[in-house]
Amino acid sequence: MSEPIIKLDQIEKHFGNVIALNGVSFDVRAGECHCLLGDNGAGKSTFIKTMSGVHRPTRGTITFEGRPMSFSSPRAAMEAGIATVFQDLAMIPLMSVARNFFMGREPTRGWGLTRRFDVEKANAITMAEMKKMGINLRGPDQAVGTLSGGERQTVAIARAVHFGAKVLILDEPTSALGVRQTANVLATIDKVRAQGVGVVFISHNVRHALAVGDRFTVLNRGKTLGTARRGEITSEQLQDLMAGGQELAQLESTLGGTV
Amino acid sequence: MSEPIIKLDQIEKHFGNVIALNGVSFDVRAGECHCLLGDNGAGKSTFIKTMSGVHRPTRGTITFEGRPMSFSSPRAAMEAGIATVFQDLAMIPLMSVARNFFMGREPTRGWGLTRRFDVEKANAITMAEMKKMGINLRGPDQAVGTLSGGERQTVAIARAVHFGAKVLILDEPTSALGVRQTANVLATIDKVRAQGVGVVFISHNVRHALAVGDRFTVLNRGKTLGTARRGEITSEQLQDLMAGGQELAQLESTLGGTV
Amino acid sequence: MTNTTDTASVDERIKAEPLLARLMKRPELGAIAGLVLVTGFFLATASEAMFSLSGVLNFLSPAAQLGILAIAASLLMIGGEFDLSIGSMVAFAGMIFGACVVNLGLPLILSIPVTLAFAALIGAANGLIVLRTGLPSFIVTLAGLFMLRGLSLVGLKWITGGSTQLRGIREAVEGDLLTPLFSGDAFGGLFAWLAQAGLIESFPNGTPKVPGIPVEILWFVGLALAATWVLLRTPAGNWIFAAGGDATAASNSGVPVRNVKIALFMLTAACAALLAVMQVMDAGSTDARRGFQKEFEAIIAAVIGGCLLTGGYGSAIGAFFGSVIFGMVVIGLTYTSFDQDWFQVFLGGMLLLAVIFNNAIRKRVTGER
Amino acid sequence: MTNTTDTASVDERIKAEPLLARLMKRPELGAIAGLVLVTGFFLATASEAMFSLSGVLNFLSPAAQLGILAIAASLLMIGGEFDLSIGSMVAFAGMIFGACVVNLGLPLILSIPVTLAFAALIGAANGLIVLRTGLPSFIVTLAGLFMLRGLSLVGLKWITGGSTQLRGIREAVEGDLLTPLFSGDAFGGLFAWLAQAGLIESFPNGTPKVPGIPVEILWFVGLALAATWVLLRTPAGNWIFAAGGDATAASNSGVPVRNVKIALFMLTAACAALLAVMQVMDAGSTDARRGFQKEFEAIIAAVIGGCLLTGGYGSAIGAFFGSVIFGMVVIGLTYTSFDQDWFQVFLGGMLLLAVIFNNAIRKRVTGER
Amino acid sequence: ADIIVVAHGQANDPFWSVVKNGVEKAAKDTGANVEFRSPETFDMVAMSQMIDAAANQSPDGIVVSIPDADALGPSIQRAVAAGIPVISMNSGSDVSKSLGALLHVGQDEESAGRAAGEKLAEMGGKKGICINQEVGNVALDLRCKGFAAGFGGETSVLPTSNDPTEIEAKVRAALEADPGIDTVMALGAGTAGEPAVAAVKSIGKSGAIRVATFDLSASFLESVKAGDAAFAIDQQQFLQGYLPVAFLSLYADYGLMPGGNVPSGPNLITADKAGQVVELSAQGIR
Ligand SMILES: Nc1ncnc2c1ncn2[C@@H]1O[C@H](COP(=O)(O)OP(=O)(O)OP(=O)(O)O)[C@@H](O)[C@H]1O
Ligand SMILES: Nc1ncnc2c1ncn2[C@@H]1O[C@H](COP(=O)(O)OP(=O)(O)OP(=O)(O)O)[C@@H](O)[C@H]1O
Ligand SMILES: [Mg+2]
Ligand SMILES: [Mg+2]
Repeated sequence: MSEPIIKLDQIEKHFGNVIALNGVSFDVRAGECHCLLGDNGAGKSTFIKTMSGVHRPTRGTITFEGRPMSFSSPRAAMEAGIATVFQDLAMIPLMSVARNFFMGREPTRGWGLTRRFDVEKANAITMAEMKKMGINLRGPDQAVGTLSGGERQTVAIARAVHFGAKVLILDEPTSALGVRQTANVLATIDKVRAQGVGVVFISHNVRHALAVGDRFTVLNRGKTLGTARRGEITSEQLQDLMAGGQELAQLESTLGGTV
Repeated sequence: MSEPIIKLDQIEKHFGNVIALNGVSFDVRAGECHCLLGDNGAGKSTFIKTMSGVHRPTRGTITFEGRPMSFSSPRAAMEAGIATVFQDLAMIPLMSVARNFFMGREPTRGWGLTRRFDVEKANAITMAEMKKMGINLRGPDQAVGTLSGGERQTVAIARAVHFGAKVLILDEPTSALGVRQTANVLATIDKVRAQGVGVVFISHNVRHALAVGDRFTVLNRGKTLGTARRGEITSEQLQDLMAGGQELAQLESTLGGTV
Repeated sequence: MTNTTDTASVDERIKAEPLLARLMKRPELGAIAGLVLVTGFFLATASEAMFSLSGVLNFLSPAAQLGILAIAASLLMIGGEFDLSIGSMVAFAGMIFGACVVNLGLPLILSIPVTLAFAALIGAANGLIVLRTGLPSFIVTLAGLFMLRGLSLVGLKWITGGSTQLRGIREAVEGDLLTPLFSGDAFGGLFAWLAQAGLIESFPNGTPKVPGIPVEILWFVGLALAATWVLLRTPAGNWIFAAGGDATAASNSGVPVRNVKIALFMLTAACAALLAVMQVMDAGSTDARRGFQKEFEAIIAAVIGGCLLTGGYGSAIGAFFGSVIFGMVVIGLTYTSFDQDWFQVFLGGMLLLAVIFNNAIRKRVTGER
Repeated sequence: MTNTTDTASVDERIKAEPLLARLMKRPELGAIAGLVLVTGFFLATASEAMFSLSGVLNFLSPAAQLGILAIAASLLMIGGEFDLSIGSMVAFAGMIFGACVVNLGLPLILSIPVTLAFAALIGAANGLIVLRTGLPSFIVTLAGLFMLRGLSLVGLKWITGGSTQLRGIREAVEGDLLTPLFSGDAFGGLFAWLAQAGLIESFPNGTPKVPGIPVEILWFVGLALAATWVLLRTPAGNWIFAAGGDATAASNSGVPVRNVKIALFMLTAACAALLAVMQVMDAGSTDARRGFQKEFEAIIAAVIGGCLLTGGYGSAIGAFFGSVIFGMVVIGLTYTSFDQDWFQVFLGGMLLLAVIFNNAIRKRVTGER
Repeated sequence: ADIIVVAHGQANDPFWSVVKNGVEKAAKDTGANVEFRSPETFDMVAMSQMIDAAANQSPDGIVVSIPDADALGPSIQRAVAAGIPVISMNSGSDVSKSLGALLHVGQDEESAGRAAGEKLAEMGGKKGICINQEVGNVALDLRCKGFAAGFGGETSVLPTSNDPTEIEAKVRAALEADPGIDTVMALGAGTAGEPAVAAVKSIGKSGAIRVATFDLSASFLESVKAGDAAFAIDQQQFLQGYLPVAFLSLYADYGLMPGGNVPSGPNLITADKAGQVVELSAQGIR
């Protein structure tokens, strides 16, 4: 198999006296979708934040395209080709959808003093990308703060996909999405993977993970429980691992395998 | 069947020139779980916000326990016995978990001038309720802003369940939850329903809805598409309705019925 | 429910945390490092008269007066609002109070409640306008700043028949039973005894150099304790934090945000009036410039003490220490031999140092980055 | 992908919205209603000299001087920070500039860049301290307020050998090629011609009553246009909004938040220095109290113009209108027959009315609740 | 006649409120229509704009104070050029003529300071402080400068805010830090003079430390009477408000104008004179 685009080794992250990550190793290869799974509070979001330059790891090394790398800011990670959908979406509520979409990477027109933000282009692209995901926006200048939860999440995903170059990180991207939008996002992951992008996908939904994942890494209480390839593991085994290896039998019986 | 606890009739809600709800009727009876389903942006959150006193409807009537009612504030709705988990959770990031848990309904001790916030009791209850939901908090004084997404959502749910008196409204409560926590929340819904509480449950996950729902109302673009009872409708029909009645066949074929 | 093993008591994901770190994390105690720094500085540079009993009371007294405003302002700031009109309110309430005792000849038991009530009413009006219109409190109370200042001038001229100073208050309140509560020094007997016993300095004639503790210091300490109790140990305190942290979320969770905010505006105005009463009784007169820019200093003290301008975070004890730091720096330079032209440079520098020091120490101790 | 029917073009969930409502929703135009109100008020009450050509220029000139600060302050506020040191910076930069032209005898082509660079440097230092320590900019620039004011005093005394006023600047810059760009009136020839043709009023001796348009008004308008262009039509503008709206989210999305904020601090300080240059050249002198409380007025003007103190929202055009409203109210009273004693009451009342009116009109027109 | 007064002090400053009372009295006595204007803070730029605004209304006369001739000069000259008679008052006696003003009513700050300093030195002062509640205000700086020159002995400036509580604490601090100080010069009676007297009293040195102030306030005069303070310097600012308005109104009606400047002070008020001034001061006339 190909070399990993990004590889993280024995990452630790402490917040004051809280140990959020206690030695996690992980890598993504071009053209694969690597799922990161685990219980609430396992440290998934913290981990991908160190991957995308938000946190600096307390200990551990990051290798990007074979070279050791320490991203000084999310912008640096982005310029290296890592696009991320954060769990909190990283949107500015008071700004319009189009301005949020292109925040930090505005398309421009003209040269020198007349170089300007190409608003028409930004608006057109935003509307088109949103429609691809199954959301018909009323207009590109609606404030993000007045969007519904799912609409907002879709903006964040469409933005990351639009700019995603080498690695696309999605932290629970489908949590607030409707049926149709979820299907679109999963299809999109499938598509960008085929184009050679490495995808990191975090989800609590075993079915979503199994639908698109090539490898599955499970975190538990800040540590890796292990990595499995597609086909090596069943849905039930994965579910047990995600719940921290605890018994779900009792619940499953009352609710009839619905989870 | 019993009389509805709360009944909303032909609710309309406009934001400036945006029509978010265009005539929605809905009711909840004691001891039932009524699911509210629909595409992103259909107006579900806006609707339950009018139910819990956050928005005032532009048009339409609300009847609570047989009497016409217009809640002047969320506090008024709460005092009438409506507890809500909002999609944005309504938490204060800088405040501790226990303080958020009891925000607005603090337990007190002592009388007169020595009447005070019973911090020990608040802490103990918070830890216990969180553990019931499957989250072991490090401590009750951790700031909510530093919790993981799922931990935070669990606080909001545990709080609403703890105070839920007659109606419990849950706006996509399981979106950020892990496998185990989701199972706990569904089991909790089952339990409070058995105690005679009316539950309004919003979800994009057809399986979760079918697992606990007694009735299913589907919203689309600000209007009701119709209400069905449990057993009257199949999972596939419901899924089609939720996606706004659009064809999912194409997607389903590529992704193998994963949604 | 599921039977999770109880790992909460011994969580492997928590490092042991020393007591010092736990203490420094509290917003209440963040400002102590700055206080220590400033005290150390003056111990090293100032004439020793500064830290004699009378010297300490001398800088604590303006600090206390500022602190009475700053504590109220800090509660309001935690609740997410500003009140820029408190400085003008000092002048305005002073005028009302003066008119009550001098012109109407009312006893203190009536004059003081009338003054406080008047102020609270104006505070409530500020709050109502802010909540009704949804305008930022900055601009609404700024209008109050101008209007109350102007009304004090007009009112004083009207009352006195042309002067901007109203006098004769000391004579009017002399002998009133309540006077010792609001002016002069407390524990006079104790201090006289101590002086006789030679435990504190006294003048050649045997009266103690320090006749007692100025009452404003007692009010200041009392207010700080009460405000801290309310903030940390009552439901109202929880509501204040919530209202300031995120008004929408708080209101959605059932906090009566409007009432909380209006009550805070009333409290702030009433504290300004309380200060006015004390100042006027102490000085025996009031004029249209009293309290000039005090709103600003109160906010400074609250911010030094760790309040966030964005609301939802801070403490009354912080404002207490902030006031003491500010008072000490303002008065302290006079005790040193530095050229007084440098006063403002020094003031700015010391404030910045104190706050940076607070911050650095807290980060170092708690391991935040 | 799915084939959704294209309903975006005719969405049944959108009501038709009149042009007026669309316009009033823009933060740029929110302050117009207040301007109309204030203008109407003065048309009704003030001497008609106020709205003669010379009267209008007379109140526009202070408004322009304030506006140069307010526009920069509004950008900084949108970017989520404050600068309380700009008022003191006016005095400090004035001193630097005065020393350059009078004491060092430098020509304007050197003095002005030196002054601006000095100011920008201090601005950058402010920004760096804020970002490094994570302290609120309020407290950091407050320290700057005191320190720069104090340094101006010390510096002026040192330069002049004991006075707090530096004089002789008009003589020093007379004849410099750049002088007309920063002081005096523009379009003098045009106005002389208009006066001769009898189109505008002139003095008995034939010179026009209005010798031209004060250059600060041109700078003010130019700056407002440039700032609006930057905010609305460049990537940098988008970054400013993002940095102020939520610094973490912006930084996570790839906005270089630190650089944006430091640039804004530098811009604000440089604008203060620009104002200082113009004031000093106009007045021919500078003293240690120049620009006193201007930081405060600049923030007021920006807030009247619709900027939020919490950052992320506002406009430069709003600050433009805010400055005009503020300038008009302050000077306007001179043209009415109200007693000066009532000035502050009037000022506060007018500001409040203007802002409430803005707000009410916007809500009414856009149908917000 | 329409007359506009533009002054650099604020209406709520006790000193300037007396000037304003003088203006109002003159308006009443002469029947002139007078308006009093001043900027919000000591701000020369704003003041020059107010003079322009006044000139725009083409009144029958303008009264100005001139604390900074460079900054205000052009505006005054513009008004004079427009044919408006101008009288200066309070400050600016040296430049008044050259800017085209008809005459000046007032006291020279520096020489008043010198007079006070000389008097205090004569009373036995050796080491003094000058309390400046508005450092950078040129008029106040000049008073301290004059005081230093006249006093001869060792002097220093104590900068303060204009909050009486803070001034009291600072004066007390200064006196405790340096017991050698025997003279306190305050630049305003209500703001600084009264707290200085209180500070001296609180350290038990009433009488031993001489306190003097510029301008008057009733409470300070009572201290003078009681012997707790040395004297107050009265520049009779009521006249600075009254006379220019009266002159201009006569000038407008009959073309009458005195031939030279009118010195309104300084006038030292010591214990023997204090009694009779107290009442007038309480009414805002002195
Ligand atoms: N800034 C912080 N300070 C202290 N603790 C933190 C901080 N950020 C995260 N944590 C803690 O670290 C742990 C891991 O959090 P993280 O957000 O990575 O979990 P997660 O795996 O993404 O969970 P979820 O599935 O619920 O989103 C949590 O227990 C959380 O409380
Ligand atoms: N304050 C507002 N101003 C303008 N439009 C709004 C406002 N709030 C909501 N909307 C619009 O109303 C519609 C309904 O929003 P709502 O949040 O109720 O959707 P929802 O059904 O909860 O969607 P989701 O499943 O994504 O949470 C959305 O299209 C949204 O853009
Ligand atoms: Mg997470
Ligand atoms: Mg929703």
